[in-house]
Amino acid sequence: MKPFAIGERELGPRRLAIEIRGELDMAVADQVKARLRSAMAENDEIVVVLADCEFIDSTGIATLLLARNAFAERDGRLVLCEPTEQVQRVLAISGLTNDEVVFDSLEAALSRS
Amino acid sequence: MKPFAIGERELGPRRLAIEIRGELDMAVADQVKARLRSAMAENDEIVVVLADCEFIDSTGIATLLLARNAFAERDGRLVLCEPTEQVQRVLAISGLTNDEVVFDSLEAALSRS
Amino acid sequence: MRLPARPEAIPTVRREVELHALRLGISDRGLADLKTVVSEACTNVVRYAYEGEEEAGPLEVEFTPVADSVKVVVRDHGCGIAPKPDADPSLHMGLPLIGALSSRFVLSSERGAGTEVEIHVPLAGQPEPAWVVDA
Amino acid sequence: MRLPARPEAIPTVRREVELHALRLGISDRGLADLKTVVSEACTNVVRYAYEGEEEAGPLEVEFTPVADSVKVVVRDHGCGIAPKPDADPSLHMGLPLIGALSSRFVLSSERGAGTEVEIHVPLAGQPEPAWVVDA
Ligand SMILES: Nc1ncnc2c1ncn2[C@@H]1O[C@H](COP(=O)(O)OP(=O)(O)O)[C@@H](O)[C@H]1O
Ligand SMILES: Nc1ncnc2c1ncn2[C@@H]1O[C@H](COP(=O)(O)OP(=O)(O)O)[C@@H](O)[C@H]1O
Repeated sequence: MKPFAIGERELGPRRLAIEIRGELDMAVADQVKARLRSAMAENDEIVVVLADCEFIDSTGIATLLLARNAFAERDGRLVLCEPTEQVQRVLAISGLTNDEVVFDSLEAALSRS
Repeated sequence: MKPFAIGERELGPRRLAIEIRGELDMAVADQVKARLRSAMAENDEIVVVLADCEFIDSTGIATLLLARNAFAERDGRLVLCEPTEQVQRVLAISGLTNDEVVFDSLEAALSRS
Repeated sequence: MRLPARPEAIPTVRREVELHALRLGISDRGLADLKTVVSEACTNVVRYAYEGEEEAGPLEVEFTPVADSVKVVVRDHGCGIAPKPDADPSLHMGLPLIGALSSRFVLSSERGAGTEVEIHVPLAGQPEPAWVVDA
Repeated sequence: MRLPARPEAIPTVRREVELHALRLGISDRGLADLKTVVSEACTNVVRYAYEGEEEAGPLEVEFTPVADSVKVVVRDHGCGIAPKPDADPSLHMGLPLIGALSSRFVLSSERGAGTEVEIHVPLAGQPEPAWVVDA
């Protein structure tokens, strides 16, 4: 199990990748929320990279989607990419994968923007 | 038990009272939705009078509140008044009575506009 | 009682349950609560249980007096509790209202086989929950 | 297992349940499903069961192997299932996910006394539901 961590990587002007490592649940949701909030203040596009996110539950998904909705209201774009198997499964069962929200790769996420 | 019916009463220019009689549930939700939609097209303020609404469930409440939200987006105002005991109880338990949504009387509903 | 799970079944079940409960001398509040929880449980069956199937499957309802309460069982042979991403928007108040207006309830869901909810409503009705009294 | 119902209890319970399940030779998918349903049930206890109380009450978890499945019971002694108008916004996916990722579950709620959910997860994990396969 990877310990929880949030990484950031600039992708270009006002474009940021946020990498979630470990497990995204209620125990860390406030940290993620705060980090997304400050990232949203300084960017127009955010890609949340989930390649090292080993676990998510509905609270974790809600944290990402509520940020996405708030960002969209001021024309920001937040998408997810590279979900691990458990994350992909929970997103699919929740009916959240046919939206323009989840992408296989960072490239795919960016090319749609 | 009163049979289901929807009545209308003009309260002034672009101001309408809609009276719900009988039981508001999934069996009649589409009728109510359609009636509210056309009323919303022709008014700026709608008061839904529930004095003769003997029963409501969460589907009935959702029908009214979703119309209210859609109307609010184009600056319309939809409020409820004169809930019967069962309606008041369900609204209260759902946490919907402290909003500026439900009023004891038609006069109170209008005086707040 | 066994009816096709269609919207018009919901008031029919409420009516039937009301007749039974009145014979037991239920209070006004108890009756209001009973009708509300029955309506919520039946609506879930109509709305969710057979989603995507060509024909509406059965909605089954049983009514049993138990001491100072009535027990109502609402059952379907549908998909079991599952996410319904394509359903109409709802307030998500169905089960919470059933919980608030009953003394206890038991929900059993079997994947692909159906859902059953057993609800106990006191003839006297539930007291108001604290957050309503406070308001 | 009995812990105070606070957010940090949720990963602790997942970890503990994972250790038990691995000893039973659970599949990767079964383990993922098990962790998800346990996380949803525990989150509900942390978020809702003791809302408005000064101190977090207990979160109780039991784990039992049953044939080709594991049975997990998550219990609280809180308010019982009820509307939570002041709660943070949620996706309302907790129970639906529990239903989709288990073979069956039973939820028992007693007003003012608490909630218990008993969840059965096959060691092999659930197949994908039809609407995911179709997509
Ligand atoms: N009889 C059923 N069959 C299948 N799924 C159900 C059934 N009842 C409830 N559900 C699922 O459980 C969720 C929660 O139920 P409830 O709180 O009553 O919902 P709502 O108020 O959103 O209709 C529903 O949104 C639906 O996904
Ligand atoms: N342990 C519990 N104690 C009290 N209320 C609960 C509990 N679990 C669930 N609830 C209530 O039941 C509702 C439905 O549960 P769930 O589908 O898991 O919800 P959500 O995904 O919205 O958190 C919750 O919104 C809450 O009102």
